[in-house]
Amino acid sequence: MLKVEHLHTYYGESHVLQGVDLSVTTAQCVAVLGRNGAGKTTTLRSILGLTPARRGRVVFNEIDITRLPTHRIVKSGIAFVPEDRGIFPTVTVEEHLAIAYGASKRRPRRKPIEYVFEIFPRLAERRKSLGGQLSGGEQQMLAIGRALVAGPDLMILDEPSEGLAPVIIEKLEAVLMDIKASGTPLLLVEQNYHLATQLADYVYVLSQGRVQFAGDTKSLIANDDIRRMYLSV
Amino acid sequence: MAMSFKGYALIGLTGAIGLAASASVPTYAQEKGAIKIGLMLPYKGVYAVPAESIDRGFQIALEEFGNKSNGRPIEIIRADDELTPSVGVQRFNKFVQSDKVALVAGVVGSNVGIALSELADKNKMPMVFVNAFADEITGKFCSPYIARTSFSANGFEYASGKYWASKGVKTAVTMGPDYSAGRAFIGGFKRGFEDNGGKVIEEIWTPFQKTKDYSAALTQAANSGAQIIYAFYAGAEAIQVVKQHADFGLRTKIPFIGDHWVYDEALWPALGDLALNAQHVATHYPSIETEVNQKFVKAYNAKYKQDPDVSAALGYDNGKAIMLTLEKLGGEMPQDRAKFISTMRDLTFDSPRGKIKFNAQNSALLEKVYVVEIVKGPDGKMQRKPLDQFPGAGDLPGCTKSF
Amino acid sequence: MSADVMLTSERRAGAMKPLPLPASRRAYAALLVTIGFGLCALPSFVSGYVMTLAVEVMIAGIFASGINLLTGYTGLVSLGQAMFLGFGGYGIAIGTALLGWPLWISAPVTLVVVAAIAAPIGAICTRTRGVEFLLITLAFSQMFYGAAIKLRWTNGSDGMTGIPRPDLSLLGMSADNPTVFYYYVLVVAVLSLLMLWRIVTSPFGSVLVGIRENERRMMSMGYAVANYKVGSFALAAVICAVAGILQSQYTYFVNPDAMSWQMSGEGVLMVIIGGANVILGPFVGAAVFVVVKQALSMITEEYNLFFGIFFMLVVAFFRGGVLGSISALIGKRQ
Amino acid sequence: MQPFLIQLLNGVQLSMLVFLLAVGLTLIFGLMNILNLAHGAFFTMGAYFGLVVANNTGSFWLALLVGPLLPFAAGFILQFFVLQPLAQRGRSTHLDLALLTFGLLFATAGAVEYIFGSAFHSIVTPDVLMGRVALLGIEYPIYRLFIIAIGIAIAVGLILVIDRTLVGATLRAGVDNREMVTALGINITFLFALVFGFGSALAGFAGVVSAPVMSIYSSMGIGIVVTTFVVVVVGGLGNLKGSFYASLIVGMTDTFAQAYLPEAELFAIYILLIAVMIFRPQGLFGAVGRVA
Amino acid sequence: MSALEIRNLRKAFGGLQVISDLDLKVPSGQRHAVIGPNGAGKTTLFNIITGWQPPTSGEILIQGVPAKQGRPDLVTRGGLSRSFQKNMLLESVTVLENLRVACQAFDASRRSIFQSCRSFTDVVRKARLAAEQMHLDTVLHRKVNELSYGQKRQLEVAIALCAEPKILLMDEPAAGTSPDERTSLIKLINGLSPELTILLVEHDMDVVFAICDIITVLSYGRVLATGTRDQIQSNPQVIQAYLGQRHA
Repeated sequence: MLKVEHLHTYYGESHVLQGVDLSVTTAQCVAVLGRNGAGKTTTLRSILGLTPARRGRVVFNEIDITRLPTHRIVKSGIAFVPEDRGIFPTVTVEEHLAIAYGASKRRPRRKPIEYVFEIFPRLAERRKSLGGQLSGGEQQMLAIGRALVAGPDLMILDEPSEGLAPVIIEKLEAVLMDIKASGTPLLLVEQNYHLATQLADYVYVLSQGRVQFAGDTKSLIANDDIRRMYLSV
Repeated sequence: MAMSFKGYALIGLTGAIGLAASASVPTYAQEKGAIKIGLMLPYKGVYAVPAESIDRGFQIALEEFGNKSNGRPIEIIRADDELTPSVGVQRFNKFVQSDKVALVAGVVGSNVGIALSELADKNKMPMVFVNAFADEITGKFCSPYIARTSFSANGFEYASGKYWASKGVKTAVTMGPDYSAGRAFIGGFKRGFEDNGGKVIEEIWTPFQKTKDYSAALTQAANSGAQIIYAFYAGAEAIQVVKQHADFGLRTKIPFIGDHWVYDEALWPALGDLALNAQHVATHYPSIETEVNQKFVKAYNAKYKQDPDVSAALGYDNGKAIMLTLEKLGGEMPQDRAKFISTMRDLTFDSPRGKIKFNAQNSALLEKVYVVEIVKGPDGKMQRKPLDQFPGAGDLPGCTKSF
Repeated sequence: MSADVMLTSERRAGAMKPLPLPASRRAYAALLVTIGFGLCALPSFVSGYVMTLAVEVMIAGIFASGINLLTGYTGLVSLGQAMFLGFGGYGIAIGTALLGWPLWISAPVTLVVVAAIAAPIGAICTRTRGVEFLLITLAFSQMFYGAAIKLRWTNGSDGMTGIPRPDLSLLGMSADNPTVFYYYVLVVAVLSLLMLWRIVTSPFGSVLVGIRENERRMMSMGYAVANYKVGSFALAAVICAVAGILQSQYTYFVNPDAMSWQMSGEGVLMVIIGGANVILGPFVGAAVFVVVKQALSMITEEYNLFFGIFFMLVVAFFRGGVLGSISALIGKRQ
Repeated sequence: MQPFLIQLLNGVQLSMLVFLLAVGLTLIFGLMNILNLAHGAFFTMGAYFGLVVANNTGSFWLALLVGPLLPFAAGFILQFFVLQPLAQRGRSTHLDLALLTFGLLFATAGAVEYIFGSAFHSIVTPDVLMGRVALLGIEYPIYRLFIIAIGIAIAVGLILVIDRTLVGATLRAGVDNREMVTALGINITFLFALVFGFGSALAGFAGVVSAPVMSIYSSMGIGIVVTTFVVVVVGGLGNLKGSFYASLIVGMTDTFAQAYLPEAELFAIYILLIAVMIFRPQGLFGAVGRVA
Repeated sequence: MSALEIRNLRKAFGGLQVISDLDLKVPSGQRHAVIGPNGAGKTTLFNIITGWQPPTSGEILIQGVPAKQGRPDLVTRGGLSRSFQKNMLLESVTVLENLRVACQAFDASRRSIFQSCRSFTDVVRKARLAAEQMHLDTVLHRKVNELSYGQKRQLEVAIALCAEPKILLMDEPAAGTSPDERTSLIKLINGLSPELTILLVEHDMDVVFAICDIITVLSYGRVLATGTRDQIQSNPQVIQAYLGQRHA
């Protein structure tokens, strides 16, 4: 359903993505791994049109979305959870969900906001709180909840585990598992190797703006060289 | 950071092109035959209305002479000083250096007048002011190259102060724009008023051309405990302040009294009934029954389909004084241009507002000042009814030069 | 002092490698000299009015150069520089007309006083940056503008007249003569330009450029950035005041309009038209400004309209200004 | 006491007029980080368009309704087709944009003169609002009370909209993190252009409202826009509530200086501004919750 | 005496404790790395050390002298110089000019107004030397915005070196560079005077191991462990917080 072909992206003169290819199919969870500066976040930003690619193509649900403005890309059914979570400090929890719900044309569940409060009871308790008053974990839940109310065909998450306590990460893993199980495909950038390998069916390893490895999760776990070269200590 | 030599080359090139371009601007050859008069008026802004009338009056005067002096055609070159001294200076320079005018006429604002008086003196360019009533123009800033064909503020407003004191008014609060003419007019009133037993309790000055809402000043004035507000405003500022005075319901509490600029004919449409029954001093009104005036009013009416206001009369006098002087000089601007002004000084002529004579500092003196009331005439239109009349007062001293 | 100079010149001869320069350096120098001659000879082949315009251009150019030091070199966009133009004019007027000092005392005293006033103002203003800086400089200039209108001893909004031009009777000339005044302004303009050139190529000037490029980096290099910004502010003020002195001599008077924010805006525009951070940019900008304004006011009463549009186009499409654009064009072709 | 009360009302009335202008300026700055020096131009446009409507229909109310439409369109177009694309190309900083709008301010004054001439115009006060009312022992013009009422109504309305509605939440979100709002599927460029238009319309509305009290003339916007800057900076750039309080402070300072300290009337508000900048560079009402 | 000593440092933004009770000693000449997950407080720590942000409490001694708060310029003058994670260069002037300005900061000539920069040849010579040291002498007259990313990273370090610091703080010098650029950068840094104390923040562990002998792991604003490569790699806490459970 999502196909990325030969993506080349620049920040000014700096050639960050040097021909990235990847694809996500229905009901699949795909993880993009790699070190800092490998181009993972940039790949996501290029897909979403936040940092438009200079060359290459992004096709989503058979529509070429490469040159579309971000809000149109999102409207076509992609929801995004950014690395910094993108919580608005002066907006209440409820309003976060309402804005996202109001912006999406599709209204899949009858009461999506209530549904989010069901999954994250903590958010229901804090529905009147401002974004700036939430803890890191609560912010992450809200960011995911906000993505869910739009009823997306694809969810893109950028390092959802970053900066969270291990306990919260466990909870997060469970939630993401649920979402995956419910049939929404996920595209995930993650530094937490454990979380990524738990969730993902298929893995891409990026380095220097290029895909260095693509394969199912098992084959990555089996491949010590790749892990050593591109992932960690 | 340091500029490259390429940069220099570019600059040089640009400079050279600029120079070549500026050098190729044709310099205006002096047209033989025509006498050029630079007419500088604030055609835009708060004094746009009087400026337009002056221009019209000026034209009527020139037409009376067939737009010719001793056979030489007269050419008017207009410039807008925007009531801003710095702009006036630029326009003056253009008159002198580019248009090569023989003399400069016009100028309403005393602020512009003060700035130009020095310049005219340094450039030895005759300058015949139409308004610029501030006493300093022919006092502190007097020059053998400067004349004023109207009158000084003191010559006019002193009579006003005298009149209101004689009417039993004991106390007044004054309001005026804070610039030379405003201060001069209010000063003239104050001298006349206090010399005759009145007392000015408070003087309120509003920033010239800046104030649009007079509510704060009017409230203060109403609270001063004086019997009347005496004000000098003109054009748009006058409309504004009279209207707001009424808005605040002060007409029954403290009358707002002004002169013929506050209640100018040109402002009647905007003021409506607010102008009715206003009593004020005037140097001219259309129904003065002299032959010269009736002739002027007729000519003006024929051309512009309306009665002339005081500014038109002053513009007419300005043009007429210039034409009479030129006639006397045989249609030639003398080599020593101060002679033009001294010739004008020796003139005496009949004008719609009375006999015009000049004093030693080249300022026209007022023969008389009228007190009039605005009333509804038999045709339902507003008109002026004469009430009283005074001799014009003298100018203030201050000129230290002799010529 | 002289020992220092000798030392440095020795070092220059010894240690410094000659910088690679284009062979045509001499040609450029020759061109500059030609322009110089052209400007000197100008009065002999143009009308008095063109000379008057040239005087206006040079005065505006000095004013814009002061703004350029602050805006183009230090990167601080001010909308209040006209206050220093006014300070220059009022300083000279107060010195000569009120205090009765001769011009040659009034002028330097004015410049010193302007620097002394500008430094604390600069210290306050440079605590802010960007839009806030723009607005606080505007507020300061409006404050002085308002004060000048209200002050009785400077004649309020009427301003002060009788400002003397330099007494050149020793040379047998009168500065009231337009040609003589032209040369006087030319000399001051060239001196100001040389001074500015000295400043921007000096170590101090290179710090200012560094601040424009990246203030944080300059701090972390060890520069007390705040002091340099204040220095730049005060120097710019002095240059603007020089223009103010000339302007008031040119018109023989000064009034509060010299400090209006429109005046500041026009100065900034000249810098943008000519090209910021190029030493001659402001002069080119001033020339374009004065000539276009003059031409427009001859053609139409509504030069505000055309001027506003001109302003917008320049800002939107010619960021480098005239010089910058020409230079970019040539750069592209090479 | 009575004159003091009148001056107080005069101050509030001026404050509310300035507030109508400051709202747009502060919204635009808070959301788009653009210092719109052309804000005064929209004030002028509104007044003149209102004047045309009033002259042709004789209705003040129609003028009040229709007058702001022109500045709305002009503001929308300026943001959507000029400022936004320039900013997006990354070549223009917000200072460049400020200077560009400075040009627009003068172009508008020039255009108005070209079309309407330089005369001063006025819109007649509607009959309902003519006259004065007596309150607390004074008489005060009804129209000026009307201005006060309008200012307060718009302040309350806007604060409610921004605090309580979805649009308001979206705008707050846009200030916090513009990119994220886009990533939620909202066309923020369009939304911001609408807000820009709305702010401009409010300025135009102020132009019509002020017409019966002050004159309509070509450079009317140039003078008042500087006062508006003072309000916006004193209130804290981009702070709506702050600009309401700051309007009151500035309006009062100006009026009371005119009344009781006329020597300082032309620069009292600038001294206020400078004092604020020295002691609280972020404005009196802080940077917390910039739009709300 | 340690080159850099941090005692009891705390930093809170509002209610959020970013750094708590942090102690760190870096002896003269040590090559010391600070690693930790994003949000561990590394950048905040750097900003506090270099005077950009005031600590909530605690003390920082540079060469035994307490650092002055809010004056990054004085910190640099005190002998501690830094490079930035994101390039902070004078973009539209030349490489040489960048370095010259940097060297000039420590020359009396910096306040000179009426003499050309070029006449201070000492400064220019030092700048050229700094350029050679970081292999930038081939691009001296290029404008910075024409340089490759790797060259900019080199310049970033070169500028920091112009202050002739006793302590050099490097914030991810290798971020975004290519493997070749990285190798040469490591070589250059290792070629610096052994007396220079280096404090390095870096994600790339290869770079960390290639340069530093001692590593401090930061997590949630606290020091998790300090030690050599082997000590760190075998520390269970570090493995759990940073390297990942299944991966040591």
